[in-house]
Amino acid sequence: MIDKKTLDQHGLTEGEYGLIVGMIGREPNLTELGIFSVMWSEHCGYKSSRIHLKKLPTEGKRVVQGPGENAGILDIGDGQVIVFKIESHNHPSYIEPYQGAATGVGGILRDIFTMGARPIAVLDSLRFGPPDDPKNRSVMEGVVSGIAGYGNSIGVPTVGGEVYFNPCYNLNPLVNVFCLGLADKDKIFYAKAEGSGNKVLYVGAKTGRDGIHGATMASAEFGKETEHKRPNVQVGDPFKEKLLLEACLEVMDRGLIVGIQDMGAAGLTCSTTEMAAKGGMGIVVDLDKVPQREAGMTPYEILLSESQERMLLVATPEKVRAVQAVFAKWDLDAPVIGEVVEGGRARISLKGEVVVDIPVDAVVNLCPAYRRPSQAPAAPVGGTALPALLLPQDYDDVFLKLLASPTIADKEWVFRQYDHMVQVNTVFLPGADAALLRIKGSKKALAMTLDGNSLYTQLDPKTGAKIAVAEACRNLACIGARPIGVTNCLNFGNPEKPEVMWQFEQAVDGLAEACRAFDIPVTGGNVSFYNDTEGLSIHPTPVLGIVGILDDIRKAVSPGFKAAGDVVVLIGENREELGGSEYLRVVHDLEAGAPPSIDLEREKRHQEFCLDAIEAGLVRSAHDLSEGGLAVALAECAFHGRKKIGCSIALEDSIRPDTLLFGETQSRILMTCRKKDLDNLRELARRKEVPARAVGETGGTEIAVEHRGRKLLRLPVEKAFQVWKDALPNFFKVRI
Amino acid sequence: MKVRILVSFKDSVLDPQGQTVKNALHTMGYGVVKDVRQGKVFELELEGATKKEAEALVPEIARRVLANPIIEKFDWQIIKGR
Amino acid sequence: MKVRILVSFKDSVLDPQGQTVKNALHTMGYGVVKDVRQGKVFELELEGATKKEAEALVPEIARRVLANPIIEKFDWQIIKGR
Amino acid sequence: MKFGVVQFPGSNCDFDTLYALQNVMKSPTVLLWHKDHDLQGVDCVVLPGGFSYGDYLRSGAIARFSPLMQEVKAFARKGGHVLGICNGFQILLELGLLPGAMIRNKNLKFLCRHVHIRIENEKTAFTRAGRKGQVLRIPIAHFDGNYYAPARVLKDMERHGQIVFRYCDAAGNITEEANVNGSLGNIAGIRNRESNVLGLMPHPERAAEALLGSEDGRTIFASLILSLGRRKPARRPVRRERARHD
Ligand SMILES: Nc1ncnc2c1ncn2[C@@H]1O[C@H](COP(=O)(O)OP(=O)(O)O)[C@@H](O)[C@H]1O
Ligand SMILES: [Mg+2]
Repeated sequence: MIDKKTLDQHGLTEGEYGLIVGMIGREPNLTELGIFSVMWSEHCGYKSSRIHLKKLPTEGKRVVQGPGENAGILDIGDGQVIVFKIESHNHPSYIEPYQGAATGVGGILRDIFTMGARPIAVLDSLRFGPPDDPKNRSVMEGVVSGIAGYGNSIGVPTVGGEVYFNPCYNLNPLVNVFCLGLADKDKIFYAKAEGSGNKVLYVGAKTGRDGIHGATMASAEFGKETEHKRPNVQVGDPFKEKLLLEACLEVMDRGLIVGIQDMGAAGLTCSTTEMAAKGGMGIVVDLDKVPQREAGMTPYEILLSESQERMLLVATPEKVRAVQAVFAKWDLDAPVIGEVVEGGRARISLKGEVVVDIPVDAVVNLCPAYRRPSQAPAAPVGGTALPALLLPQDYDDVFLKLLASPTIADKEWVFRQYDHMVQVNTVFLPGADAALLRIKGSKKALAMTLDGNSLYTQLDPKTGAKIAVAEACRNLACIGARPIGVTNCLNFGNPEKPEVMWQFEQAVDGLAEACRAFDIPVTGGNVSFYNDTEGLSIHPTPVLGIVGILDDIRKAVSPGFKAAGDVVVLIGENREELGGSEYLRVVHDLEAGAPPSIDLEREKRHQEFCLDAIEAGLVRSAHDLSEGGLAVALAECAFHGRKKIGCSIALEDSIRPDTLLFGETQSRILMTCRKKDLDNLRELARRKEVPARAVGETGGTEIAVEHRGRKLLRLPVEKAFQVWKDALPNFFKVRI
Repeated sequence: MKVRILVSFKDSVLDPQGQTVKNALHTMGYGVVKDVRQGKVFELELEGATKKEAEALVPEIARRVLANPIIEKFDWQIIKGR
Repeated sequence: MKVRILVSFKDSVLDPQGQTVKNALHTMGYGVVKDVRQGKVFELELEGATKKEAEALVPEIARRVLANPIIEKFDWQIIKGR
Repeated sequence: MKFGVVQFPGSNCDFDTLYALQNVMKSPTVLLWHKDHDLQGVDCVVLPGGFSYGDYLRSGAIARFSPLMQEVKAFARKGGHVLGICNGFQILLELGLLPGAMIRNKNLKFLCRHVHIRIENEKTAFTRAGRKGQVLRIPIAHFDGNYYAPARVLKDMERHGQIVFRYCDAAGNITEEANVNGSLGNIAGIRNRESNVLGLMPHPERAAEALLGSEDGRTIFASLILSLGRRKPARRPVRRERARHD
C-alpha cells in the first residue's frame, strides 16, 4: 500500500520505513506515515545533528532545564528564572517574507510562554543578500515588517539583533528569532501529559489546511521544484496570540493545569505525542472535537496542519471548567478533545473510527540518528595565503566605504520599526553592544546579544564558531554583564553533502570548546539544515544567543564616548590579521584567508579584566572591536552618545596601516576612562596580565588616527556619521 | 482608463482581519453576518492604455507588485474608459 | 447573500500607501500608471437577509464600523444572491 | 486621587502605565476591564497604548464599542478626565471624544523612537506642571500616528487652544523634519473643547524614570495629580526631581 513514491514524498527512506513497521508491528496507514514523516524529519527529529549536539556542555549551577524542552531555563536568584531559546524561520521567510517572519516570532513566543514565562524580549538575527538587488530588498522589507508587525502588536519589545549581508543568502535568507521570558521558579510548566483520566484541551485558533508538512519542507533542499509544491503559507494572527498568551499565563499562574505544549512544527501530532511520551502515558484524541476552519478535512490534514496560535493543555477533570472560564474571559474556546490514558499509545479517532494507533515513544524518541559522512575540503576555503595587497592611497576613503557597507552601517532603519521599549524595561536601546533590561523590583539586570560572523565560519568553521561565542561574551563584558547561558541556532546547508556535514561537526566542536572555556551551559537551540537553493549552500552560519547578568544595573556601561578629555584605552593587541575581514570583502572584493585567530584563555582574561574594571567604576565607555576593526569601533563610540564626540589616537604598532585600522584581530576592547583613573586601570590590567595601553583622547569634532607620526585618518565625526547613518535607508528610498 | 484590482487571501488561507471584524460585528449584535473576508483594493489610472494593453499589463502588475500569489488571489476590472 | 463593500480615502485625504505603490511602479518602469489609490474591501456573507434588509444593514455597518467617515468613503454592492 | 487604566484584550502598555502611575508616581491606580461597566470611582481614566482588538481594521475602531467605553463616554460627558495614550488617543478619535482621525505614518513604517514635543497649552489639567513652550523628550511607538482633520476643524481647534503638543526639534522649533509621522500641523496631542479629555501619541509612561532615558513624561502625570489630587503633592515635582539627576 505504501510505495516508494509515497515514501519519497514523505522524505522517509526504505530503511526508516522498515523501522516504523517494526515498531508498530504492521504497515502504517497514510495518516500514521504522515505522523512519522514529520516527527522523524530533520527539523523535528534532529537525525543528522543529534550525535554531534551531545558534545555541547549543558551543565551549570544555574541550569534548571537544559536542552530537551521547549526552551532552556536558568536560575537568576530571588526565586526567578529566565526561559530562553532561538528558532529559525528561514524557508517560510523566503516564500512569504512578511508572514514567514511574523509566524517565526509567534512560534518562539509560544515556546517561551508555554513554560509559564512572560516573554520580555525578542532579538533577531537576519541575513540577506546584498541590498542593491531589489529582490533582496523586498525580502528584507517584508521580514523586518513581519517581525515588527507581530512583536509590536503582542507587546514584546524587540531589543536587539544583527543584520548581515552576503550574496550567499540571495536565495536563502536567514531569519533567526530569539526570545527570553521571565518566570517565578515555582511556576514553571512542562510539556507533560500526566495522570490517567486527565483531560486534554485544545485552545487557540482553529485548524486549517495551512502549512501542512512545514517541518518536512524545512528538511529538504529548496529549488524550482519545491516552488510548485509550496504548502499553504501560514498567516500570523498576533491578536489571537496575545489572547492565548494572557489566558495561558493566567491558568498557569492559578495552578489550573497539569501540562501544556504549543503546537509548532507538526502541529497537533507533535504536541499530543510529545506530551504523552514525556509523561510516560498514552493519549486518546477525538478529531471531531478539534475546531476546524475548513470543512471536510481529513485526519491526515488535521493532524499535520501547522496552523498558528494553538496550544494543547492537560488538566484534571475537576479543573476543566475553571480553565474554560479563563479562556472565555479572553474570548477563546477551550474544548476537551481527548484524555490521558495508560499504555503509551496515541489513539486518534474521527467519526468513531480509529485512524491512528501508534506507540508514542516510537514517534517521539526512536527517530534514528545518523552519523552522516563528512569530508573536509581538499584545501582551506580561503586559500593558504592572501595575495599581495596594495595599500590604500586614501584611508579616509576606505573608512567611509566601510562605514557605508550595509553589514557595518547603522541598522536604525531596521530597529526603529520594532517597538523596543514596551514593557518599560529596556535600558540600552538597540545599537549598544548588547541589549540591557532591568528587572523590575530588583537592582539586577539582564543583558543579551546575538552573534555569528559567517565569513569566519565559511573560511574556518571551528575558529569561526569559537569566535562567535567569544564575541557574544565580549559584547556582554563590554556593558558589564557576566555570561550565564547560551542558546544557538545552527544554520547550515544540506547535511547529506559531506562538506556541509564537516562544517557542522567543526562548528559544533568549536562551540563546545568555547562554551567550556567560558563555563557557560548550552540550554537549547535549533538546527536548520538544508539551507541550499538550487544546489548552492549558504555559508555555515551558527548564531549564538548569549544571556548575561549584572548585579547592579547602575554600573552598566554603554559604548559611546561620554565626554571630551577622557583617555582612550585599547585592551588587547593589534596583529597582522586580515583574513575574513569586512575590509577585504568590501575594498578588495575578497572572501579569503584564514579568519582571525582566537586564544580562548586570553580572550577570557581580557573579558574578566573588563568586567572587573567596570565593577570598580573605572570605565566610562567600552566597546568591542569586530567587523571593520579599530577604525569602525572608534566611529561607533563617537556616534553612540546623544552628543557626538571625536577622538585623536596615535599608534606605534609595526604592522600594515590597513591592518591596524581595519583588521579584525580578536580579544580587543576599546575603553575610555577619566584621566585620574588611568593609573588604576593600568594597574588592574597589569595584575590581570592584560595588555592595556592609552592610545589617545576623546574630544574635538574629528576622528583622527596617527600611525608612527603619519596621519592615517582625519574625518569630521558628523560626516562619517551621515555616511554610516544614511547607507541603509538610501537603498530603500523610492526614486521617482 | 481606470482599473480596479481586488486582492484578497486565498480561501484556504486564514484571514485574521476578516475574523476579528466578524467577531466584533457579532458582539455588536449583527449576528446575521456569517462570514467576513477582508482584502485590499487598488484603483489605477492608466494613461492612454487600450483595453488590450490593460489586459496584459494589469495582471502582470497585480502578480508582481500588488499581490503575493502564494497566499493571495486577485481579480480586476475596468471601471472607467475602455 | 454576499455583499462587497469598498472603503477608500476621501479624495481630499492624501493616500500615502497609494502614492508609494505608484512610485514603486514607476521605478519598475510602469510609467503608464498615472495614479494609484489604495483602499480596503470587505466581503460579508449575510445569512437569510433580503435585498431590502441588506440595503438598511450594510450602509449602517459600513458607517459605524468598516469606515471612518472623517477620512473614508464607501461603496457597496450585492455580489451573490438577491 | 485614583487613576484607572483600561485593559482591552490587546492592550500592551496597560501594565507599563500602571507601573508609571503606581510605582513611579506613587498614585493609587486600578485596572479597568473592558467588559465591565464599572469605573470603580476613579478620578481619571487612562486609555493605554497597544492594539486594543488587534486593530487590523483600523486602530481603535473596535475598542470604542466595548462595554466599558460606554461608561467612559458618559464619564467624559460629565466632565471626568480621560487621558488617551497612543492607541488610547486613536480610540478617543474613533469614539468622537476628540476631533480628527489617524492615518498611516508618512513613511508607511512603524516608528519607535524618542521625539521632542512642545507644550503649546500649559493651561490644561494635563500640562499645568509644565511651561508653555517647554520641550519634552518622550518616545513614540506607532504605525498610525499621522494626524488628520479637515481644515475647518483644524482652524477651530487652533482658535480654542485645543492643540496641546506639537512635534518639534530639540530646541523647540516646529519643523517639517521633526514631524516624524507627517501629522497636520505637527500635532502630537490635542484636547477637547471642554479640556477634560486629552489624547497624545507619545508615551509618557516610557519616560517616567531616569534609568530609561527620560523623566519628561512625568510632567503629564504630575499635572493630573496636581489638578485632581486631594492630597496636595509637592509643587512641580517633576522639575525638582530632574535637578537632582542632572
Ligand atoms: N543547536 C542546538 N544546541 C543545543 N540544543 C539544541 C540545538 N538544536 C536543538 N536543540 C535542542 O533540541 C531539542 C529539540 O528541539 P524540539 O523542541 O524538538 O524542536 P524545535 O526546536 O523545533 O522546537 C530542544 O530542546 C532544543 O533546545
Ligand atoms: Mg518546540
